[in-house]
Amino acid sequence: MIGIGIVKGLVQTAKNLIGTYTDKERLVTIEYPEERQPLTEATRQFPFLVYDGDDPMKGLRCTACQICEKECPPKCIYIVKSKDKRVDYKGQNQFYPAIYDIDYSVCMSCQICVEVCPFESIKMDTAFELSTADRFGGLLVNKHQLAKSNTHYHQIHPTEAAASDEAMNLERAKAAAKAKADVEAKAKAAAAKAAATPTASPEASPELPKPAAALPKMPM
Amino acid sequence: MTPLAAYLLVSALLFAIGFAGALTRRNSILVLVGVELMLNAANLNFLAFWRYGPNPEALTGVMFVLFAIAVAAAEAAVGLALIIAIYRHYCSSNVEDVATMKG
Amino acid sequence: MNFIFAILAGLTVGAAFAAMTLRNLVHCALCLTVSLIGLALLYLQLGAEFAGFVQVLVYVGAVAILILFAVLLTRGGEAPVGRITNSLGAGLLVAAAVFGVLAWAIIGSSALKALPKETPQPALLVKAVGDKLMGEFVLPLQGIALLLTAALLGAVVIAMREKSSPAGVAVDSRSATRNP
Amino acid sequence: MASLDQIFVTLKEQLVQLFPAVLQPYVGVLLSIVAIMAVFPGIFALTTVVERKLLARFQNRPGPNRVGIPLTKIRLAGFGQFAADGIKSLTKEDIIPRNADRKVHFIAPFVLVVPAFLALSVLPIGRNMTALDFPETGLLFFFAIGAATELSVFMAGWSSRNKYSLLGAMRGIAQMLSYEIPLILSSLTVVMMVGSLSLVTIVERQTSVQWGFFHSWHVFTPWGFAGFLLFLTAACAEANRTPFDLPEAESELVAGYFTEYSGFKFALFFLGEYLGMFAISGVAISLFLGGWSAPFTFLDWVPSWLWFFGKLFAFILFFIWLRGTLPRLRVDQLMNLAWKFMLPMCLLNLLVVGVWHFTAEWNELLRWSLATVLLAGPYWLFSRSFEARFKPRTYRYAADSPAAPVVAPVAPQVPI
Amino acid sequence: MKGIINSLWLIPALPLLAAGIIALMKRPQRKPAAALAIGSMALAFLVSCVAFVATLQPEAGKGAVQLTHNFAWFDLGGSALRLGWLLDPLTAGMLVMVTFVGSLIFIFSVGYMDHDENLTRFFGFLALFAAAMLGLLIANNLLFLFMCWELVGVASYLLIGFWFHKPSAAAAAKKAFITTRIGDLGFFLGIVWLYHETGTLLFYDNGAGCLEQGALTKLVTQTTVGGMAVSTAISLLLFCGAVGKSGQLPLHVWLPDAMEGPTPVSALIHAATMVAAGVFLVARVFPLMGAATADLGLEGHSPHTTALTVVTWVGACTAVFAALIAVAQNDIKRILAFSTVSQLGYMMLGLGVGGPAVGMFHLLTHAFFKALLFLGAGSVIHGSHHEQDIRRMGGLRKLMPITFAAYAVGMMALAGFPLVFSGFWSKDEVLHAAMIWSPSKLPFLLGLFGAVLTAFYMTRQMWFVFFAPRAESASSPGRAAHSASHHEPQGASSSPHESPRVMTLPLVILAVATVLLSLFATPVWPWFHAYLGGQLDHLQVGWSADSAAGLTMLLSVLAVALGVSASWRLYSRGKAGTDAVERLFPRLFRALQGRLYVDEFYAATVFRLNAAVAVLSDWADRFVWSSVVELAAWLAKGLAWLSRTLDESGINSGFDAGCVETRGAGGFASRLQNGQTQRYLRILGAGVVVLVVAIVWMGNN
Repeated sequence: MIGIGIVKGLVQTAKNLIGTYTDKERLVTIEYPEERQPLTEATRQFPFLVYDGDDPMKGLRCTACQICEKECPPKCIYIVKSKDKRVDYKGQNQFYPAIYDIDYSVCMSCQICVEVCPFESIKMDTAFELSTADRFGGLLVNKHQLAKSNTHYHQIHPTEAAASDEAMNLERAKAAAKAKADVEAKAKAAAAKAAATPTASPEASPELPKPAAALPKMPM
Repeated sequence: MTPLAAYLLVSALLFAIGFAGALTRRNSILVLVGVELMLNAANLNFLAFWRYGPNPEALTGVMFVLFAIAVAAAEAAVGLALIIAIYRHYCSSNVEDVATMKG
Repeated sequence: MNFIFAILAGLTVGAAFAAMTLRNLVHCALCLTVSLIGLALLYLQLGAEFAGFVQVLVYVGAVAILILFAVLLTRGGEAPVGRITNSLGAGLLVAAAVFGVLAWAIIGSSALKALPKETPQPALLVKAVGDKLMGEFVLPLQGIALLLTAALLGAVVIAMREKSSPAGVAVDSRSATRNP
Repeated sequence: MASLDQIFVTLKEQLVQLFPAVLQPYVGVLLSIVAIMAVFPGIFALTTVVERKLLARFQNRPGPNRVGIPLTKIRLAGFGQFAADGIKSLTKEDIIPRNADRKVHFIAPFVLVVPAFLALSVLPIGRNMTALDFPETGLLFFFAIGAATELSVFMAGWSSRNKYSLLGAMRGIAQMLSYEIPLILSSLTVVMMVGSLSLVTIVERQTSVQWGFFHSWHVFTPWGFAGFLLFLTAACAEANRTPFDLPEAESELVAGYFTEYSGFKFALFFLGEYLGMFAISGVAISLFLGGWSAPFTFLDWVPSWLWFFGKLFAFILFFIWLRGTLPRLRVDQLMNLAWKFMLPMCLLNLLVVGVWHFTAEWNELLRWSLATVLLAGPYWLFSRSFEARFKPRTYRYAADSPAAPVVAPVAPQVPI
Repeated sequence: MKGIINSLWLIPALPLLAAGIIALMKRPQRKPAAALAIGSMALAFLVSCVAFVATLQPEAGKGAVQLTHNFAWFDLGGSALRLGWLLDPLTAGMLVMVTFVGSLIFIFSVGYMDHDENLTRFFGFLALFAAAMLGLLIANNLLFLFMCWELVGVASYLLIGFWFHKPSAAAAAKKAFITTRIGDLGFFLGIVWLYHETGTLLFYDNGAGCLEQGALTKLVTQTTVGGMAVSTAISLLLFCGAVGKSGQLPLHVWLPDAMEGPTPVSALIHAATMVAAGVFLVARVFPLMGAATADLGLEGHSPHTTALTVVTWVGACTAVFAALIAVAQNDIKRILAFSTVSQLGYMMLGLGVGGPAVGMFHLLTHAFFKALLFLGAGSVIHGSHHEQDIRRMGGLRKLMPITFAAYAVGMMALAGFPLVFSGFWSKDEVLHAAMIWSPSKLPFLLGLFGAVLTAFYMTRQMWFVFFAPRAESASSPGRAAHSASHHEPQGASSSPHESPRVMTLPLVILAVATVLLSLFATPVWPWFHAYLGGQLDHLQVGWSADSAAGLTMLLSVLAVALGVSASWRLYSRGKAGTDAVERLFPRLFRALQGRLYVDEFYAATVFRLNAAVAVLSDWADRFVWSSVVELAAWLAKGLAWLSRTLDESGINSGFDAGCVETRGAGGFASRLQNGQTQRYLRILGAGVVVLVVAIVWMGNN
């Protein structure tokens, strides 16, 4: 019969109406600026650059290899390589970004840059309140704005950051071992030179780091 | 107090305007609009004569107007249906184009 | 000559004139509506409240909308290009002659002059209208009911889309009319 | 308490007395106009906020609760919203589409708002409080004025040169024309019983005392109850309120016929729609719910206008409630409801009123049961056959083709 | 008891209400619909019985009971349109018959239409049909009677075309509707004329009705064209309606075709309702028909007025004509249909020669046994899986014993087997009245011949259906198509079987009633005459008829014996597969089988005429009207040509100009009619101007 369903529906909504006053649990909305939902660890918004140490510009892990720039689907990353080199965390001499810009208004948060970065240098941030009065310039961020410390990274994604650190430590250890081996090899070579036998080559190959093992295990 | 003649003149003017429209416009809908105006002019006449006539209690004029309005509504419905049917057939609502029945 | 009457008459006649002269059909229909509202107000001036409101209800609420629908259904929404009138001179002449003759008859009528200039406002009671409709005018009322039903059915039948009428037929008949 | 009841009437008289005798009638009219133009838009402003808040509550949300007094921390539970909205719409850019018919586009909102005010003016909002009393034709005036709504909708939709607008307008006109018939037919029942078209008379007739303690509102009779429900449904459709909001249908037609309006003209459309809703609610109150009269005789001391506005608010709340509950109908369902269910029921109700009238001297119980059976039986039959039309749509071609397995294309029915 | 008149409206209202409720029901609600229809009919039967009892006690010295209840239907300003109910023996007898037979047919339908998916609709239509017929019976107003009459027509249209998916059924429905409309045109003209002459359409209204002394005297005394009395003319017009409805001679063609409907419908149409309406109409307006002399009473023998003479002759001719055709038909229902036409002819003959009592008694008895026969035929058809051709039946006597017994009773009643069958007495009475009819003896002889034929063809049918050796035709293609079209499961047992009890019970009841009814109008105890005439109080048991009656009885017994024995001899010796009569008179048989080519005759005359008129008007339109203007132009042209030759032969070159002008005038005249509405309107406007000027001018002077 027409009408019964309507009455049932009306009763249901009336329950909602009264329920929201008597039972605050019913209200699904959070009063946002005052109350906030704790962000989950999996939250990802836009990329940022990680630096170690205290000085953002000096500790920047980025080596301006430009892989992220090439891989970025919407092409929102712009990198200019520096002319000079400096020592990175592995102790190797690397370029660093003279300019590193990301246009947040174009970025689609796909996280591909993070996936491809071999240097654990670019990560996803959780900040989402990016509103600005200037919709062209305001969302174009440079490397000073992008640089965030490793501590920040640990705060927002603790598990992932730990894994990242571990991987880097491994790299560093390998680099150190390699350096040590190099030194030893040099010493040996010097000794071999002295002995005049070319036996150094088979020992050099296992020292190359395996790329698969080098990549950090992402927690996601 | 407006004299009866004023109403009658307005009615005549309205009639003439409707008539002129019905005579000269090419679109058949506007011919119908002209006819509606003429009908309404007649209605105004009826009411004016009812109001100023010798026997307003008889309500004859009002009755006539009410019936005329009902008939006009029917006429408009059928007329417009005809126009739409003609438009479907001839792809035109121009009165000149519908002359198949000419002698 | 009363001031309000002059305004209403001007509105009615002016709108009617616009309805018959404007180029865009929708504007014409809207002007017709204004003219009909003006007429309804004139009815109120005459003391026929009931007739006036019925006029608004039927004409503005139904007939005007019907005309607008018909305009849109016949693709009359855009202003037509080219000639909008047809033998303008002759038509205007005849219409003017009709008006002239009517006006002459009205002004020259001796019977009208014999009527009293001032009559009391007759009380138009709705109850009286109802009594008349159900008593003296019951047969016309039923006739009107029949007529309206017939008109309704007729309008539906006429305007119903013809099934499977090939497009060629319409084109043919049209070209046939063009070449007498 | 008669003084409180008549306080506005006396106030007006006092004010009018201050003017010279020549001007007095005009001043009286002007005062009424000012009162109407102040009170109802005020209610409108309040309603916009209340509607948003209540709708939110019906959906387990808190609703707007921020805007209060500017530059302070006072929030007023969000009731400052209407001022903010008003200022926003008044200061917004008034955009007219390039191809639009400028004149018609300009006039359309006024054609909606002015008749809405006129329609409000015939309502008896209290004892001796009617701005425009047509002793013979009040209700007819209301319906005649209502015809302008359709015109305005058409003008707005057509002049915008936007297919959504035109579609919305066509839907709107079709809907209003269809539902005007049940609307008028269901109010005719009251006219038949009272024998007058004047809303004032109709309300006064309902103030007579029945069974010692309550006023004989029409809704407390079988035909009145049925007529009230029919009127309510038709009124919902006439006011384009939610189960029947197809002309606006945000999810399909953007905003229907006023898609191309912005700023002040949009606000006018908004205002007009709400005023129309108030007017039609007011008529429903006057026809069926006893107008300004109290439900029980022992509540007569409450001022009459308070009753009227209380009932009006109840109506507004009910409309909001409906909007928070029911989903929108399909066009074919809408038309089926009007022509195949409401029209027969209205005609039947007219018959029942006739029966009621001619069985005045019967035993009350017999008369009641006769009328109830006459209404409820066909209602039951009609709605049984009618429900089939509201079943989930089956797709003929999908079902016919042997290749495609027949899958019910409709989601399982979720209890509301 | 007399108060029944105020609730007489219940009788048609009950089935009408049932029809209305059934109309709202859905297709699967079969049982409630059937129960509602049958229940309403049974209730109507009860009320009818009460009404019947009310008419049994005439007030002393006043003749038959005649109760009326008149009321104003609606006011037309000054005058009012008045309707009313009438209860007199004629109505009461018919009411009881219709409701009784109708109830039985309804019950039968439950079984017969069991397989049809539209049973609900069927019962709705049946109830409507019955309601219309009952309304017709109780009407005290010719207009109300006419309205119900038309409603009967509508309902019959719906029912005959019930299986509208069959083209033949749809065509038959249309044919029935249109053919009866032709008669109704005359009927309606008669009504209008009657109203014009008397100012009332009420039959009895305390002396002011149109069938009462005052009006009749007025009608009789006035004459119209050819010296015919107005009453005669009106009577003949009214009789037109009866001819159409009762399938009399020129308009009988629809009745056999109406067999396309379901068999219960045929039973209802042929027995109780539709065709009886025509006979009832004649009986109802009998005072008008017989109004020629000052003696307007019902007693004694019928007055010999022109109208009644026409009725007599039409009836007699129809009786023989249809009986002849029936001899050669092979469809079981069609034979019965033609026998109905024939029997209706007898009723008309009876009305014409003997007055209402004679005709109505035959109507009543016929209603019972014809319903019995039709239902029996339905049972046969149902039992033999929708086989209707009698040549493919045979031997059903053993297979369907109850049906056989009932059918035999009906057949003997129809054929007029003596003494215990009602048909014998009623037909005998008709023949008796015809025999003593003074103007001519020919109707009597025709009737007697018809009786022979009736016995002949009924025996033929009985033989073919029940006695003949069973023809093996299970695999005939026609039958397969039939059974497929009626949703019969193909693998069902193909041998005929007895029908279910819901179908045989009505048969038995009707058979018993057929026999019992013979008690009511024997010459020994002519109760029915007395009842109709309102003389129950001095009814005596005893031989009340004159000596001619004995002769008539003897003759009719002889006729029956002749018919039966001839038929039996011919057919029982004949070979299977062919018809005995066909072998004897092949050409005649074929003509009869073709129903004497009346349909073809109509096709050749009426339809042709119609087409010819259409062609003629088309021609006139094309060549006369549209060329009038052209003719003017041609005329002008001819003048021009004349003047040119004159000009050439003469000298006047200035004449040229005149010629051109004349041609121009012709062209102008033809150009006037150019299809441009606005130009016509302009001329109209100019005309208005001239008119107004003229009027004002004349008014001022």
